[in-house]
Amino acid sequence: MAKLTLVEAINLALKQEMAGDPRVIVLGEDVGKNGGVFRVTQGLFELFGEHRVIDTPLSESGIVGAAIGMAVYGLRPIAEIQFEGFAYAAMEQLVCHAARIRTRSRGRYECPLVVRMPYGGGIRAPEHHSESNEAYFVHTPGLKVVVPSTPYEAKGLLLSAIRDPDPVIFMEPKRVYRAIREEVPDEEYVIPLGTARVVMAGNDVTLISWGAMLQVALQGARLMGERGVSSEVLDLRTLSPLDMDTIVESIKKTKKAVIVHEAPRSCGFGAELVARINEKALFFLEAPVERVTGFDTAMPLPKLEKHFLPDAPRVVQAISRVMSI
Amino acid sequence: MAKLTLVEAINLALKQEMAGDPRVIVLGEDVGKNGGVFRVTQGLFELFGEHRVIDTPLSESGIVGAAIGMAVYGLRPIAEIQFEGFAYAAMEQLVCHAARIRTRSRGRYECPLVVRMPYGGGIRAPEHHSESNEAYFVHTPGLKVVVPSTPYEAKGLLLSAIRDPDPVIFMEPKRVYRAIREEVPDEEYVIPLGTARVVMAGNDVTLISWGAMLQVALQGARLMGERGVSSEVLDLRTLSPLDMDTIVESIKKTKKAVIVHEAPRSCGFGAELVARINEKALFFLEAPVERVTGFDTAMPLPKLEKHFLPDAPRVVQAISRVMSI
Amino acid sequence: MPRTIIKRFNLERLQILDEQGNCDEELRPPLPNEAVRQLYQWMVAARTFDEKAFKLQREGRLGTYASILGQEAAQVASASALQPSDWMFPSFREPGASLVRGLPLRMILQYWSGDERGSMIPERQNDFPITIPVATQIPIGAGAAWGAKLKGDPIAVLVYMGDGATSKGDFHEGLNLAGVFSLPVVFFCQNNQWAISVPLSRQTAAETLAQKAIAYGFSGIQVDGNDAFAVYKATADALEKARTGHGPTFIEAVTYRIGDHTTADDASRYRSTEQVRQWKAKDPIERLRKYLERQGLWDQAYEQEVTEKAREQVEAAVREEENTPPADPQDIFRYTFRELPVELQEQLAALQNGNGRRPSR
Amino acid sequence: MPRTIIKRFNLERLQILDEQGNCDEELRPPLPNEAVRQLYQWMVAARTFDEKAFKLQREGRLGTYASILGQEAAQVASASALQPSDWMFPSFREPGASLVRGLPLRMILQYWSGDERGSMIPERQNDFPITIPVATQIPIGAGAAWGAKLKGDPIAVLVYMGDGATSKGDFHEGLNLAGVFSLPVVFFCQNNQWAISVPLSRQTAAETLAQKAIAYGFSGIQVDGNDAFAVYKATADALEKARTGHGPTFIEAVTYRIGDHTTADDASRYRSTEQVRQWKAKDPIERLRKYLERQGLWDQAYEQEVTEKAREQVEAAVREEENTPPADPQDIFRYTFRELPVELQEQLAALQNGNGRRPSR
Ligand SMILES: Cc1ncc(C[n+]2csc(CCOP(=O)(O)OP(=O)(O)O)c2C)c(N)n1
Ligand SMILES: Cc1ncc(C[n+]2csc(CCOP(=O)(O)OP(=O)(O)O)c2C)c(N)n1
Ligand SMILES: [Mg+2]
Ligand SMILES: [Mg+2]
Repeated sequence: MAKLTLVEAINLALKQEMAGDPRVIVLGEDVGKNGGVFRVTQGLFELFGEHRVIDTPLSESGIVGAAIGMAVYGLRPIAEIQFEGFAYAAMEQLVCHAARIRTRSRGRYECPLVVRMPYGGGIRAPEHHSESNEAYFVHTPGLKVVVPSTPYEAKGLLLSAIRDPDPVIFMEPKRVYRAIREEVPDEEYVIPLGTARVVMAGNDVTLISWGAMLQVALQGARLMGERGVSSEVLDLRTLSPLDMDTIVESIKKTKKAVIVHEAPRSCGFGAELVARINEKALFFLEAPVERVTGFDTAMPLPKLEKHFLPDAPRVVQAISRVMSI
Repeated sequence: MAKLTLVEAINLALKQEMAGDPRVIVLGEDVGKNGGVFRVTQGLFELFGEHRVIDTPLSESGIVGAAIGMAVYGLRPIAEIQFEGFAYAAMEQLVCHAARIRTRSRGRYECPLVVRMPYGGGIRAPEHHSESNEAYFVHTPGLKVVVPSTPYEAKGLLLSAIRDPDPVIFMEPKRVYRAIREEVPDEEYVIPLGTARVVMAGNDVTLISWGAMLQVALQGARLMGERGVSSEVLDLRTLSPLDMDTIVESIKKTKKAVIVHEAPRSCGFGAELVARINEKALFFLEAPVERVTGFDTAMPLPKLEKHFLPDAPRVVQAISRVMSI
Repeated sequence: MPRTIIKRFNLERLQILDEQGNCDEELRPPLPNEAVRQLYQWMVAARTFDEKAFKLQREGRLGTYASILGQEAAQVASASALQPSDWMFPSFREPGASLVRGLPLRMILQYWSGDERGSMIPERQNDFPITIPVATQIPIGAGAAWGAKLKGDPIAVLVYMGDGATSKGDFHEGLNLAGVFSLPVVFFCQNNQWAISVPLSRQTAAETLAQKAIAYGFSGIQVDGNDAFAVYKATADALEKARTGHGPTFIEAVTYRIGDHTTADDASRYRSTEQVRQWKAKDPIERLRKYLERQGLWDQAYEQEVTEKAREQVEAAVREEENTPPADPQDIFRYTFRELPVELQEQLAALQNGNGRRPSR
Repeated sequence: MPRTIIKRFNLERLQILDEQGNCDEELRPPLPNEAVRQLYQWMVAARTFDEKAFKLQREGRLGTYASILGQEAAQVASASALQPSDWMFPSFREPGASLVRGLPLRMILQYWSGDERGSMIPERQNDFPITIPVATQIPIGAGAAWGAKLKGDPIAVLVYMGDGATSKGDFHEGLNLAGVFSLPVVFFCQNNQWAISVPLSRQTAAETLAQKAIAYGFSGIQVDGNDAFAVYKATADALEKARTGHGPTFIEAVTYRIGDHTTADDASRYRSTEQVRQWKAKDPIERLRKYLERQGLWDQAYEQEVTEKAREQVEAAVREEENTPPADPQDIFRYTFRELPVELQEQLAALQNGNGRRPSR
């Protein structure tokens, strides 16, 4: 079993699924010859040819719209948006068609589409290359939203996403692309959508995060561990559908929760989590749920981004606050 | 003082502001000769001519993009998106430019832009004519989001929005367009953005709503009033910036809250409200905050929309739940 | 080569049956008489349906409806060039095309009465449901054509749109993709001169819409949209070109929206009755009728029979629609995903416990 | 009129200074010698800056940077046709244009080092900051031109874009609006043959980009983008046309991206060195140098002086940038709105209490 980066794990998943299912097509800007600007699709062009690994014009709405047409026609397209900050132009296609064609046609048509997009900050990228907009997608009924946190997770979740009969927004934590190596089985395995995982078991506080912020949550948990605070760290994996049971179970045990995400705070997914915790576990809470998030400002350029992004010290502060009550 | 509908009140505000400020321009599809599909801009074309009341091509991204250019150049454009469900195509311009040009240029440029859009269901309109997407805009740092609930409110808030130096999404509850008449002063008056109002004072439960749902909240409040439950009904007016003080103050008194909005539930603005209440008033709550919302499904066509939209009975149920604890 | 002309483009317009019903036999598509009569019958049926739908709306028996009065030839003749295996992507103003494709008229009424079941296209029929957001069906149609090309299916895709749609980004991105990948798709634009109250002159500074194809490197042609033969020929040729791997075509069918934009609109606010009068004189049905008459293919008895059959078909559809039991509110949830996630099951439960009369969480 | 040609279009290409530096004096814009020398000096300065920026990035002293090597004529000559009162909307690859406009080079380095202050365009300068989302500056530039037209300001707007940008919806919507409202704007497309790894042939099926203007009803022209005179003349004419109320123009400047897409790219993965070699032979600076030499306006001493001046200017900019004190983290909040709302004040407070080391609420 090889130790792979997240980029390599996704690449492996794509290769295996394309080899196994001729309906799977990859399309997007620079995904072919160039193998993707992050090399996620490296080698696919050589393996499967230009008809299944398609370099497209610079056309986000067109890419997603055409991919919807392919999906409706019976293929299983995987469209890449080069950076999540360029997905805005595809919103109309995603909301009006990908998310709706099944319900509009009362089941006559379905849209088994995956839209991959690297998201998030921390890699000193230019403007609009560091956004984290999962909340727009979660607020769009009919879309599933998946955010893997590690290489192993990425492969298993991507296979589920590709095989899912409904449109899936697959957000890849580019900050983790090469930051972690972990054992990834060659064999196929799927991680079902809608199941969260407990990454670290604990009793005093529940840390909830996903994607790149999982590492930040874990760092915070370890630091507090040294101070004798036992954190239970959850990786949500999929934001929609959401595995609320795992969250509630943990909170019933710890009575406290801290949510960590890098998106802006207001109407971020953290807000929905607090709302559901309020609905399902309010009277177990011994402290207000804390949100450690990006600010309600534009994502700064590299020189200032570290001040915007949640980090371990901020997580530690938040844990201290919920504990000190 | 005349009794006006919401359509007439907005029309009056537009006329007065255009008469007073030559920089104000109205543009959009069918806003000129036709006076808007809801007649909101009726008469402006005749009064101010085709250079200030501009019928545009069918081009949402172009309309908003061009309006941003006008605003940057020193005009005060008011762009109309014919229905909120057609704003998706303008998201990229709104997020990447309207909301960012001030911060990107470190204050060199600003974008005094108003984007008007009728929103919401309940008028038996075709698909995509009944959406309620305020959460996308609230989650976009750099945008202000205003949702008037009555004719009087609409005029005062629109004048503030037009005079505001930053981009404002002005969402008009089309269901209320002609449903209510109320006295609207001829004189200019402004309602500052970021101030909520108490529509009905009460002690037992706080009802929080905005736009078209205010009427539904009030109906629920009256029904519960007959059962001796005293509701305090808040009209938020602006979702961003948000007047949290008024909300917290009320909840500290009533200890219970019910939020009513017609947008889908997950990551709707109700979630953000619950999250902030959790942060600022958790230990005053005697019951979980209730969300009475649309479902996490596509907005149905007219035949089924009544099942989707919050109504007084659902508000009554929610109040009963928070009271019975 | 200092200042040199490096490219020349010619733009063609096709008309076969003129306003007086005179036919250019050279160009006339080789349709057997029965096929020509069939075109006529479909056009009459389309108009009959349209008039009925309009009436129903006025009587409060139907929701907002978008009339096709005057556009029957553009819709019927184009759709009649399709094979059942071809795919069709309508905008929202193509009941005439849907009728030709065999969509039960009941469903069109159902859709405009605000019932999604009207978009549940029968399995045998390769048509997309009505698309309300203007132009968004265009990249999707291109994508379906792409799917066919990748699968090696020898079919073509026909995508309808209006003149207003040509101003939208998705028109551009869809046509551009079709050009780059030489997709088997035909873009059929019904230029009815208006986008609600916005006239063509406010939609583009180009003298024709057909010339927009030049931007995408494939051919565009303008046809008299009220000339059933010209519409048929241009569409049939383009579809065959697509099926045989020769790429996309853009067709501008010049026609006119005789009625209001929809039943919610009042066109007298923004356009002259004079313009409407002029276009009424170019009526597509009357034009084909004259032709049939000259060919000895039309007489009063035949007219009687055709209108009668159309009326019955439409009345039957109205009865069917009005006797359809109401939709189950559960449908709001049933088709959101193939399988209902837990959170939606909870919301559905709330709905079912007395239509949301119980816990909304 | 059965099947008739209703419109003909001709597309022109302009070249004045050929690859060997031969000049068509007929067409040469009437620039005084000093102005021609100025063009040369700017182009040298642009390249000097570009090479330095590239080096800085490799030394880890600058973030991702997008080189303009080979595109100096397209950028410098076009921008030099602007009046200070005109407005300019760059994409993200126009340091050459910004240099001509007088933007302190320090700010360009600042921007690419990840500091927003590099986009704080000086008050006197009517330029928009760099736009990263491709093509989105196009409708905004059209809107600024619209503003000028409505205010009666006799100015023009110059909007830059790349070949990849022509595939995006905003290109279409922006140009269409400019056509419909006859806006005083010039769209200048640097067709450098590549969009990262996507070649022009994958961007469009059209043989030229200039012909896309036909779709919008205004004129488009192709120019040799490595020919400073052709670029200058086409742009100056188009800007004057715009200022005098005769509407928009689309210019395709055919050039080549000699370097990688950015310092984060490796072009050898997707294109042949042969192609690069061919284009290097068309170098725009060398071409103008030959011309100057023939005119007796260039010699080694002059070259020395020009390169020296450029080097000093660039080095000074680097020093300035590297001596600029770091930005205040408060800036993240300061410019979100003119006035900071309460909720942002709270978040700022959290940031200030030790950079988010305190309550994040
Ligand atoms: C994206 C979008 N914007 C606005 C509308 C509202 N609207 C519905 S139809 C229409 C005009 C469409 O004109 P055209 O494309 O010419 O089609 P026609 O109505 O003439 O058949 C408009 C503006 C819409 N449906 N979608
Ligand atoms: C909307 C959008 N999609 C994708 C990108 C990523 N990207 C940056 S530059 C580029 C290629 C642009 O090509 P072109 O317009 O020809 O400009 P050039 O880089 O050649 O100057 C791409 C795809 C982006 N910045 N914006
Ligand atoms: Mg039309
Ligand atoms: Mg390029």
